[in-house]
Amino acid sequence: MNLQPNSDEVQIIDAVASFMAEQLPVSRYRDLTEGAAQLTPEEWQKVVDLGWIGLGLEEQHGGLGCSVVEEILMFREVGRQVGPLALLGSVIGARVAALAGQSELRDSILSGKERVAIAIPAEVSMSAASRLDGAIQLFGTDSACYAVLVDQNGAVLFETDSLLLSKVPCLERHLSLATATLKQHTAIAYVEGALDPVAVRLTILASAMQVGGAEATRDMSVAYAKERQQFGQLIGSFQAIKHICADMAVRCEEACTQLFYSSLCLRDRGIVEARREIAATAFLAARAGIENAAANIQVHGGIGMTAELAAHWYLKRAHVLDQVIGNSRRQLDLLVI
Amino acid sequence: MNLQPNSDEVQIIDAVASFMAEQLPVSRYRDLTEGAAQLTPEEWQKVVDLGWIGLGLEEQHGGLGCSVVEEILMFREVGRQVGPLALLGSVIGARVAALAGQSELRDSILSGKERVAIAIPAEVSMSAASRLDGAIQLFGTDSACYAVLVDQNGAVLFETDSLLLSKVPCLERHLSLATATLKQHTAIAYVEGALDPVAVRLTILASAMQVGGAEATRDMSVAYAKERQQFGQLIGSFQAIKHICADMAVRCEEACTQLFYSSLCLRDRGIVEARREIAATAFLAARAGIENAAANIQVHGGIGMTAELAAHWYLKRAHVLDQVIGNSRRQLDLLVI
Amino acid sequence: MDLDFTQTEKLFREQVAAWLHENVPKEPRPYEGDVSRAFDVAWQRKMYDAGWAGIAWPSEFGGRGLATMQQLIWYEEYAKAGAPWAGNVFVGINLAGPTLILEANEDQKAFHLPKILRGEVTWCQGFSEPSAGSDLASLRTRAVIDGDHLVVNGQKIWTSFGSHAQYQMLLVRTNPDVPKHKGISWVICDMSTPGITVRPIEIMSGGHHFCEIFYDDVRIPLSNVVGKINDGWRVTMATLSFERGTAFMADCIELEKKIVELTEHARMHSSPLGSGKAIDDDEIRRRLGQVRAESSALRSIILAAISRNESTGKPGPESSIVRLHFSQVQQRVFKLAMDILGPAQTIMSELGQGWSQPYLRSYASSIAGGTAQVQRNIIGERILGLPK
Amino acid sequence: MDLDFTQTEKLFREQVAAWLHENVPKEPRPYEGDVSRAFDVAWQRKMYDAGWAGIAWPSEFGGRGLATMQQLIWYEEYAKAGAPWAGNVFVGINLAGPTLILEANEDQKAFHLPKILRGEVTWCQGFSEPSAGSDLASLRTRAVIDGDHLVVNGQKIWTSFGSHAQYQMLLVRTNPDVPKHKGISWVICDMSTPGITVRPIEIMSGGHHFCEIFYDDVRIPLSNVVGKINDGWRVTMATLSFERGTAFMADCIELEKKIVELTEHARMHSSPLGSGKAIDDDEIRRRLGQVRAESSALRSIILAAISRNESTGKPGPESSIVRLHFSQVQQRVFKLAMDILGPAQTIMSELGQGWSQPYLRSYASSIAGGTAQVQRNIIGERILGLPK
Repeated sequence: MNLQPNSDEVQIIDAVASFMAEQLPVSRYRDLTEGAAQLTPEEWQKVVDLGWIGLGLEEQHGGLGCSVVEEILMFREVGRQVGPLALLGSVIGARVAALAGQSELRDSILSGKERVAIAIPAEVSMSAASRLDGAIQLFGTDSACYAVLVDQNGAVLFETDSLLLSKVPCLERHLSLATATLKQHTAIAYVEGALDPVAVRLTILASAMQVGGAEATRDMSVAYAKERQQFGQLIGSFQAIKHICADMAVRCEEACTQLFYSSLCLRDRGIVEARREIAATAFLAARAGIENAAANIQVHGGIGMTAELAAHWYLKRAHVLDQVIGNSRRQLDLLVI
Repeated sequence: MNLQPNSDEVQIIDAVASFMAEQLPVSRYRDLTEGAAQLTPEEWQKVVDLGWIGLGLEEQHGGLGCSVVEEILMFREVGRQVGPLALLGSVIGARVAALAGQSELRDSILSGKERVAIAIPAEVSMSAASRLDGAIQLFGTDSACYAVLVDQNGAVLFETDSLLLSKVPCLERHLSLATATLKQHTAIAYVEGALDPVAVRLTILASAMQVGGAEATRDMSVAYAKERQQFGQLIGSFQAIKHICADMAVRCEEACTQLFYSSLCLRDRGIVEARREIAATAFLAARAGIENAAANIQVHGGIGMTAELAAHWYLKRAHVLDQVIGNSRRQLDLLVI
Repeated sequence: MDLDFTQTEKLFREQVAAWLHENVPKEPRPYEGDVSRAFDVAWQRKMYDAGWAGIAWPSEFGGRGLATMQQLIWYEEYAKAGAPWAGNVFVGINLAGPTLILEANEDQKAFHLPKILRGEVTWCQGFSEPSAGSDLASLRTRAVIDGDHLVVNGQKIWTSFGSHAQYQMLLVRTNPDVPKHKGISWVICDMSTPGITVRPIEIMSGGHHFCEIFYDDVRIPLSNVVGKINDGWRVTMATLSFERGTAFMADCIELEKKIVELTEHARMHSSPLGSGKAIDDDEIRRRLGQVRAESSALRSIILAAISRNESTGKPGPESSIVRLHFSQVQQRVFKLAMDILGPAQTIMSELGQGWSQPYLRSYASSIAGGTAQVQRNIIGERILGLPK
Repeated sequence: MDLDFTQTEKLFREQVAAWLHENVPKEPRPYEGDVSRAFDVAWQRKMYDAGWAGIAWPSEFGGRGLATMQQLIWYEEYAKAGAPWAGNVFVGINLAGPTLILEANEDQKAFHLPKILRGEVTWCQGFSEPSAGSDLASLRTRAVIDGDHLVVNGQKIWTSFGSHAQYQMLLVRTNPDVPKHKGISWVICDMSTPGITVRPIEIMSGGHHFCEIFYDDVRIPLSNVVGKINDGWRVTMATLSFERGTAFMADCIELEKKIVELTEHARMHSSPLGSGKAIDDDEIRRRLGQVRAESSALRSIILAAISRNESTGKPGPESSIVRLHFSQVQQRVFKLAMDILGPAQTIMSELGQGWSQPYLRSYASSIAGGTAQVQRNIIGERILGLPK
């Protein structure tokens, strides 16, 4: 029993972390004009070339054959830099295509040719089925012709080009967002919930991004508290700031260790035993993501509320991720029933 | 428009405060052995002699004819010393007897001859009616032959000597508590909710006690923070302690000003306009009562959790008062619907 | 204690309500930019012409010379009528004007006060600096006396509407060799003076009304110093004590309206946390009730503060309680709104509209004008008397 | 990372579970007093005789000499089997014993360790003082060398089971003229020595296991000093690092059981906040889910801390995270229980039983062993590296 990453795992962490820090750091958002896309085609190609889309997919499906454990370690580092949501859409999309036997589409996604938007029901009544009805919201439609919609009942992959998309501004300015209404829309690929729990995978990967974000904002606050002076002292010496940072650290420890534990459960003990653990992860990770992002803004004071500092991207992303998994607080019911 | 007590009101405040501080200070509980009653007959007589039971009752009913405003000012000071709950029972009991035309019983209560226990439903299903059914809890049965039960539907006064009372230990060790089951038990006096809102009166008076408690614990914490040294400094200079005290002060200000405002509403604008304001008071006062009591224990550290310091009596009383009014959080619905 | 208004006050309320009912602009206030300034000054001029500007200002400067209670009534009715936020004229009317009335000399008052009241000029605040933050008195913008002028060099930040203002209340360090509170002066700065550069700052909720201002050998006549030279900290304390004041009542009523609107929204829309309408969710409904209770208390707290001020004659440190409470309730309301919106929370609403943009905006309320941490220090030290 | 246990560990777990299943006392542990001590030492002796005492202690002193992982497995199975709290023997087994193993001389070890393990003696802690509180190192209890003895005068407080212990780990100031951390010694105090007075303190939840202890010219042989004289602070740090440790896993599993029990209660009883069962209330149900999630995380945090300790060899400041988290979750669970109980919350439950008494008891968990404020200081300074 060991909850410390081993050397192989550390290697993945380091590789993803250094690529993200060098190529896709959160600071890049500052220089993007309003309405610019999250990623250029060149940036996307770099991500694709690293093989991240297929990292956790079985080799027989064209993936690298790693497990969910490696996948959460990757997404945690991606989340630390508010990395591309398109990666999450494509990772889940490729999995749905693979499981539904759509190998051509799967390969297009793995090769980066097709990107996959993430769709969520705009009202809670909708549910995944082979024919879809209802209002949806889609994240990342600017360069995607496919979208994936996931819930407890299953996961569907469908084409978006026949849809009437209404673009709306997203909380994250560089993330394209559209609403659409589906009427008996045919799914290209449909995976029932019981076959492979795509919902669980989406939940834990999004949670990993939340954990990365929570850790990044903790680190930003701590670094600032060690350099910013007020009233002739480093602000980190004031308990009002120190204790905010301590609480951020506790939320990280809570969410991160539970993320590790639940991913190991999923890998080694199966979905039945892992389901509750992942529900706990989802709640704690979203709480850490949102509350640490908020605390980080407060620690930075005035500069924290500007668009110039990266702090707000973490807050916005934390809200988006929470909706991507259909609201982490709904998972609390799974822990009681 | 003025939310500062005028000189007549200050006189009431001072009179009650000084009697309580001299005759019935919270410190007296320390010396009472387990199982001792909250009040001796002599102490009760002193309270009766001051005319407090009839303070807010109309003169035609044998009261002093003051309004609910004077009554909340009195109960705030009583609450500041965790004063006798029997006073609340008798004030409400006298009102029910008066409104139901039971003038003899009313006079016995006003004269202190009969004390009135406060009954609450042990399960929420019960409701006030002229014949009572269901399980109840009674506070202060040790010297009372009557009990009053109040809810939205009305208020009833009934005899307790024919009941099979099961004594149970109360959170407040010196407060007698019993459970009983009523079977078509006949009320001696029944006042419908619409006639005179006894429930509203009970709610605001209990809230006044909560406010007094919240202010007392704030003051205890502030005083301790100014005298206790740790790490070579007064603990009040640590932000961790200072900010707890500041939050206590905010909760007091919130609850107390709303208590004043809502009592003025009830006096001058009537029940319809006051109802929502009193619901807000109930919630805020209970929150201040419970959270300040808890914070006060934390500020005092080890000594705060002993039975020797008065801190715990405030916490216990805050819980009891919250149940006496049927749970302040239920009042939140009144603010939405 | 009483909630009664005098006959005069009641009459005043009726007049205010009637006038506002007729005259409140029908079109929404533009959120920012030149158009918003034009809108704000036009509306100010309209109020001035009808005799509603400067209700508590002395009549010799064009005010009405009435009591705080009337001003409170004005703000209550103002918010109830849905009248627009003061925006560009706020600093002149609520901070600069009152400070000048108390501290300026006759020439300064005669020149500036009427212009402010008529909406001819707008003012901005030049207090905060990047390195000072909550520790306002540690400001570093230097002013050196050169003949009958001050020569100013330095930088200010968080200046609302700085791009559009004609004048600024500017704090400068005129003596660096004494303790920090003793070498500060409060000066009137004409924003068109050469050497001033204004750079708008974008904030996380969108919008650019905050600015950074750079001073490069900016020459300000010594006659623009308000109070004495190096006595600026005392003047500043007066300015800060006016911040919001009775105007808080308008914010409070605004917030109550938002809560009612949110409650209606919850009544009409599905719960993002389960089945049924949002309002049927026990947790959501109670949180709506809680913010409702807290906003009621906010009103009571403001009324109590005004009652206290009436007897003592000036605002006390209790304003920190109002400020802290307001920021907490406001942030809770908008956080609740995000939870009620569910998926739609990811859509950015227009500036000043809807819920998600104001939600982001609400993060400023525990930072701007002194962080929540600083407010708690003030409450602890100045109200409760705890050691520094 | 993995959750696997080795074959040896699995076998060990089976043996532990089987033995506990057969041997855990059927009768409940008496909450306090002589009867509780008798119960605790009998149960300790039973474990000792079966070879389960001192799983990670060196075999030369009667332990099993096994790894931390086995000790963790023991505590997991111990809690699952509903085995009783260690009570009177806790300090000896979990604090005094491990400290002596690390720091004591051979004579001290040979004399004390077997007695502790066999349950022949119980120990108590003499660290805290009334005026020291969270600032442990400022302790004032004086010890002066007189021949081959120390003569102790002073007072200790918050000594659990002080009335029933034979020995005490006692911190005394042996040099008042040096900085506070450098003049402290860690000594073994025989509680039957003349001059010692023990006064039980009643706490708010009832129960008297905390004591005040007064020392009036108490003579302790110099041979009872553990480590060197004036080197007690270093020894103390070792002692404190053992506090709880793997035993936290038992507390964690206990807490999980309470949450399950509370959930069942909520399923069976009416909601005190509305109609229907308590569990059907959206807010109550989510709060149950929340504490469930948090207690799961508590287990994960403990496992991660143990993994870290295994590689570094000793507990780090991360134990402050475990401690702070545990106290928060525990207090939330019991506060939720009070809310679910509704009217019945006003009935005081028996010592250690039900909900209201443990609710009151839970207030101690953010105070005892370092307040939540001190834990946050440690996390901020020693884990995050923030300035003092």
